[in-house]
Amino acid sequence: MGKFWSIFFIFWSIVAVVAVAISPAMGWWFPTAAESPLGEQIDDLFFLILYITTITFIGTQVAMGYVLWRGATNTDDRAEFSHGSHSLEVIWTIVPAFILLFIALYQIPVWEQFRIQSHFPQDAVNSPIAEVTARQFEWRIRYPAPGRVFKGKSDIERWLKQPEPGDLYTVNDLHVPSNKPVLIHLRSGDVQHSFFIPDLRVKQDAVPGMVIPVWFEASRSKAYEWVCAELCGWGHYKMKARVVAESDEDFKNYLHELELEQFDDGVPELADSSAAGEEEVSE
Amino acid sequence: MSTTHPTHLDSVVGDAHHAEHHHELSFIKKYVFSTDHKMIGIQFLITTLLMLMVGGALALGVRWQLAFRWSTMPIVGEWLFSGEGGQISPEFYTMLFTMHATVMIFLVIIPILAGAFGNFLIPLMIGADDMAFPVLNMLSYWFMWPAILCFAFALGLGPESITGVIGGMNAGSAQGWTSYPVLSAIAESAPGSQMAQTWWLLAVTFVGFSSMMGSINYMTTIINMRAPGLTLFRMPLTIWAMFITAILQAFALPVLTAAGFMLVADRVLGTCFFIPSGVIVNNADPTTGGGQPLLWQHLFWFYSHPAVYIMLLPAMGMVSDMLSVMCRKPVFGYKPMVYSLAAIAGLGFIVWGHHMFTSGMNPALGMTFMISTMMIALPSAIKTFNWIGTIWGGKPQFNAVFLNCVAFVSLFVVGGLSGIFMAAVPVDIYFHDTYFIVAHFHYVLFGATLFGVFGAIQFWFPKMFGRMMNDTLGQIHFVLTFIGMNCTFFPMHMLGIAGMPRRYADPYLHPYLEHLLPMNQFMTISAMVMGFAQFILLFNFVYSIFCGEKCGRNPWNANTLEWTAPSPPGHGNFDIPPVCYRGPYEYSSPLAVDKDYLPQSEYIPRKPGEKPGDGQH
Amino acid sequence: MSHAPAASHTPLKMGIPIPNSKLGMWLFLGTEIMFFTAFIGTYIVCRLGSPGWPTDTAVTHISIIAGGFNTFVLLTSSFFVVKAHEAMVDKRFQKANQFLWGTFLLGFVFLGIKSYEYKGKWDHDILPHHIPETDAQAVQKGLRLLNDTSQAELTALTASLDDDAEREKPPEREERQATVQAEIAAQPESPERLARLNAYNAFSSQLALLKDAAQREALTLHDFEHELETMQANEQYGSLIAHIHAPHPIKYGNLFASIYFLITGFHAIHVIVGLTLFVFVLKQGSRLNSAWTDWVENSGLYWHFVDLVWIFLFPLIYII
Amino acid sequence: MSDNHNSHVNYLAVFIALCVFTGISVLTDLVHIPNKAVLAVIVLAVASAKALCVMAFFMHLKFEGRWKYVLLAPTTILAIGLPLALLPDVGVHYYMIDVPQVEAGETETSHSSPSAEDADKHGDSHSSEHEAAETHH
Ligand code: HEA
Ligand code: HEA
Ligand code: CUA
Ligand SMILES: [Cu+2]
Repeated sequence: MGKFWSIFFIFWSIVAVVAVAISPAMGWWFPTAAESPLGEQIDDLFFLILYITTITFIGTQVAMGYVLWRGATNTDDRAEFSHGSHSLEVIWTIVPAFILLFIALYQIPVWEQFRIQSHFPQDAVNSPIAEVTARQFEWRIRYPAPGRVFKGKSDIERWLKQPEPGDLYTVNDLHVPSNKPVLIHLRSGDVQHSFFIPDLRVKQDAVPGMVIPVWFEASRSKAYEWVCAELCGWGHYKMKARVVAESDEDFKNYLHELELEQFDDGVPELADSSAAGEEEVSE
Repeated sequence: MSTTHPTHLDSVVGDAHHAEHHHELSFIKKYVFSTDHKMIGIQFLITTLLMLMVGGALALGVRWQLAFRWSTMPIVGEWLFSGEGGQISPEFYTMLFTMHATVMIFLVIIPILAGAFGNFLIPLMIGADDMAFPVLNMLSYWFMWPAILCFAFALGLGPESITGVIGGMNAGSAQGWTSYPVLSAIAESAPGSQMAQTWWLLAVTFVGFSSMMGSINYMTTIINMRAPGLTLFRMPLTIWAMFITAILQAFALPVLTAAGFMLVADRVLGTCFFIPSGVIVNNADPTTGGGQPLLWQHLFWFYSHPAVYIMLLPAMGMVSDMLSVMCRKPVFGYKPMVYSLAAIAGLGFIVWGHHMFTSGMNPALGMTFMISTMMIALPSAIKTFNWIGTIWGGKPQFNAVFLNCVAFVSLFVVGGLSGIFMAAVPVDIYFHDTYFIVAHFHYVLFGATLFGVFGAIQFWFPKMFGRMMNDTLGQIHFVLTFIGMNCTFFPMHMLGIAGMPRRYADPYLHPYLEHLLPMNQFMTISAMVMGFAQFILLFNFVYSIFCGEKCGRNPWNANTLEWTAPSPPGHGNFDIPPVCYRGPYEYSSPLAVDKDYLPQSEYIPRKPGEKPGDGQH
Repeated sequence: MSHAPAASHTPLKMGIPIPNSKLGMWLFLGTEIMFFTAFIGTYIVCRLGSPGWPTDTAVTHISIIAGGFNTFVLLTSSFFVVKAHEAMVDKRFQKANQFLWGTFLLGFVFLGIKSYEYKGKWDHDILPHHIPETDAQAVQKGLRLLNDTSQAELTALTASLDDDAEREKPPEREERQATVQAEIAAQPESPERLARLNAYNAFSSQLALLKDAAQREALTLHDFEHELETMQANEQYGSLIAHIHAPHPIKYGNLFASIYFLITGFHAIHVIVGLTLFVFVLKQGSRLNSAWTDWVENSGLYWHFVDLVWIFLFPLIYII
Repeated sequence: MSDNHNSHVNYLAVFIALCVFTGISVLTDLVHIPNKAVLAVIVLAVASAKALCVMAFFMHLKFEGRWKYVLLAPTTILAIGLPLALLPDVGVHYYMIDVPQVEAGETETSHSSPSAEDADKHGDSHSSEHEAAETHH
């Protein structure tokens, strides 16, 4: 029986490794390879850790299988009488310590880029694309009026505190220019939500009472799926939205169309204050 | 003074009446409001096993929806949702996983480890006649019941007029077991945020009181009531683990209790600790306040991260003991094992922020938490390698106890290694709140802890009831559970990598997740197999209480003190007060001549000319 | 590790040389420290994170004198406990009994002063969820107060009607008002009641104007104060609303009140628990004997801890 | 047990010391120290001294064995560590926070009683003077 069980335990770990190995081919893997520079770094880090942990996993399981097998075939009278080994303890403390310390230090730059504000791409910081407010169960988007130029940090803060005439509003459909870092300001109108775009590997909780800047860069022009990743009530699963990354030109056109739509029927004096106001005569 | 222990007593069965004579206790005193730690331990064990069924049934509800979304649940569906035509509702789904986790964590894992095994084993293994505070001990069990009642109310059971939960189970508590405000603080935010959430918080407070009383009792008992000669470094690892767990509880739990009071106050007294101002939830009036939701997350995880180790350390200790007995070999590296337990506990206090990497916490703080989280893998590594070292060169008996222990180690490694991915902050940006997390914690909680518990039940059952559990049934239960568990939870890693968020009633609404439906169906079927397997455990347990093979004092030929007491021990535990002469793991010692073990209480007179100290560690 | 036979070396009792009960109490106090750490830590960080925290005692109605005196009361009671324990050890049980009574009574003095302070807060409506934090909220609250007064007056007027049937209040306010009007007008024999009704009518029409202005957002807090002053000076109905003060917005007032009541409330609960522990000893009266020494010591430890918490609460809440 | 030592303690002296400390705390309030930080340091130092007195003498810790360090050291570390760890997130704000009452105070004339204003570093002095003038017209 002992031999059977040794093989049983070895077998399960082989199945596990095989399952992971075939997963990409079976479609049980990342939805796509990361489509943002930061995401690529995250993926690299993921694979690095995957290799390290796979080796550790195989190592421990093989060791386990081996000692089990030896135990099952042990014909000695008695088990070995040993209370341990000091040098082994030292080895298996120091080796993992180095590996872990390495992983810990190696990842710091990626985290810095993603979250430390002084490492954010400054262009994106100076001209935020939009303010995104999560609500049960939708994402409300507010773009600054087309042509609105932010004069420094305090101007941005003013814009965040007070809606301005000329701001453009939509729901569940965020358009951003592709191939350059963009920054949104994330807030929540009611409970906690989380801004998650799987293909871009970005995720940031929207916390009531806080305005959190999030930057990302889409390296392809396409519509990305955008979901909510923090439990926000019964409709949590259906906060379905999309982020459309498109060329600069398309983005401009999009904003323009949005503007037309929004100021189409009335309140001309509001539209006046926006730079592109005069074009409305075409209607 | 009786020094050598009468091992021939092994053949004497059921000599418990020795102590029973002077205490003819009434039925109520003996089986219900008992102050005897063994009875309390068994009460805890049976209660938690029942709760395991409840938690498992809720889990199967979760799995049902994920595999066969919005379709009528078998058996219970018609009855639960007569209104919706038997169909599950999203509110109900959120309630399901919330209560599943709550029941599993607060009513199963924590009380089964500390309450059941802690209670039963501590006095026996340290050679004491009972706990330091038996009445407190009894109260700690009976505080579970108000908690269970409140959880039932939180689930939406119970008459509306009493509970105030309008809407039955669709209005059951549904904030996730983490209960993040503002969702959990403002009644308008979800159906489950109304009265049910207040009951939930109350229940957690009751569980907290129960654990608190237990932990103070355990600490006092272990510090002050050890048998003569049982120095700290002669204590079995189970006792060390229980001790350190109790310390974790004592320091971490009050913070959760305090935070729970604050949240209750926010809900019913109009305070605003966690509620910022100007929030308009579901068309309610804007809030007035100035509090911060992140504060709850910090306070909650300050408890709940140590709590995950509270849910693991005792199992680690028990597995170390069981492996040593089953392999007939001393634990490899006893002291490193003790120090790593302590290190896990110590580090466990400074890593809580790893649950908040994407929460909008200060990134510098996040970095600190990342480094400490990485470091906590170290003591775990030491333990893992020492377990393997313990098996190495042993003569293992491949019975159900041993298999469960090996599964513990094997699966703990998987769960631990997936923790490393999430400890890396950038990777956690992607993995946070996806099924990768769900995979991680089911591997550590189910794969490690529960397998440890299954082993421990099988191992100490003879001491509890004087009869052995059936080993064949045990092995069948083991295989089914092991396969079912891996088939259910291993694919969750892939779901996580595919970006499937957790707590989703219907993930397939999103095109990028549609193709994962078949895999989820496979997992659900595996979960059912695993659930079915638990009936074998149940049957084995009940059957063996009445019809198991009778056993003597020391059926496993083990060293620790509890095996010198009668099976089951009478009131006051030991007929011969034990004295301890050595550490607990002297298996296959050359000093033991006619047997391969050397009980802690067995005195070996020194042969002339022998150096002092040989063998009597 | 001990190598020799038990007879010579093995100690009979392992562990530390204090009784279980005392060890348990100390461990319990360790958990209590963490409990209050969560509260006090919350207070400190919220305070630091909220610029403009209310500190002015005129706004918060915190009385340093009351707090200082309470500190003194608790210190004295702690001193009495320790003397009581000393007396217990010396087997002077009567003495111990007296000291314990001292402690017990001082505990009540503490609670008395505390409730006096609470009352002060209550009277000024410094309660969580009651405090306006912006001008607009202050106006809203002022209007609410006026409205409440108007309602109460209407109810009183209804009650003053002697006809039982009329006293049953119709559901709608307007209807009720109409009934009362008609009823009183039909009773010219009681002129003071008629005057009261007229006053009420004048008041409620003025109030309606104010509400209307607030609805149009044309009522600043300053205007409101002014209006209130004028109304209070009105001889017809001024006395009705004389007791109303214009509410002031207090930035972070709600968080302040939340924390104040939570922390001091839980401290007070601990005081009550401590007093309960003493009741068991005091019940012994002249039967007090050395069996109770441990009890006195342990409940004393608990009491000192309660004192200790207050020692930190006093500067944190009252002074800083 | 340690009781034999206790009889040497002059509890009255300790008590008087504690009262004096309390007096100092109250005094610091009366003399109006303008700098809040200095005030906080002083009164907290006094409080810690008082706490030490109570623990050492009233709670007899001075006479207990080494276990007191084993118990109290970790407790103290955790008790200080928890607020410290909360500080970077709740005590200071790395991201902009959205606090209507403060914003309202900045745009409208905040009306709190004048003496509250000096404690309120963020209220701007212009508006408070302006408003004080208005209320007294
Ligand atoms: C028993 C319970 C238990 C245990 C023991 C652990 C152990 C660990 N956990 Fe886990 N965790 C949970 C229960 C547990 N966890 C739960 C319930 C949640 C989710 C809560 C929720 O959100 O609902 C969670 C969530 C969670 C998160 C948050 C994820 C998120 O929400 O974004 C993180 C992030 O760092 C994490 C990390 C770790 C780490 C690093 C360990 C380490 O302690 C693991 C260490 C062990 C090993 C690493 C394996 C053995 C070591 C070797 C074989 C040596 C060699 C290894 C290397 C060189 C790499 N856990
Ligand atoms: C100790 C803890 C523990 C244990 C043992 C389990 C056990 C199981 N868990 Fe759970 N789980 C958690 C702790 C645990 N879980 C936590 C903390 C969460 C997070 C919740 C949150 O997000 O807030 C979670 C969440 C969670 C989810 C994610 C839900 C979501 O995010 O949407 C899922 C999904 O599959 C799941 C499944 C299961 C399954 C199939 C089991 C199985 O292993 C259960 C098998 C056992 C049985 C089945 C018991 C035997 C039952 C019987 C013998 C009776 C049978 C009765 C009938 C058939 C009616 N769990
Ligand atoms: Cu929004 Cu989940
Ligand atoms: Cu954790």
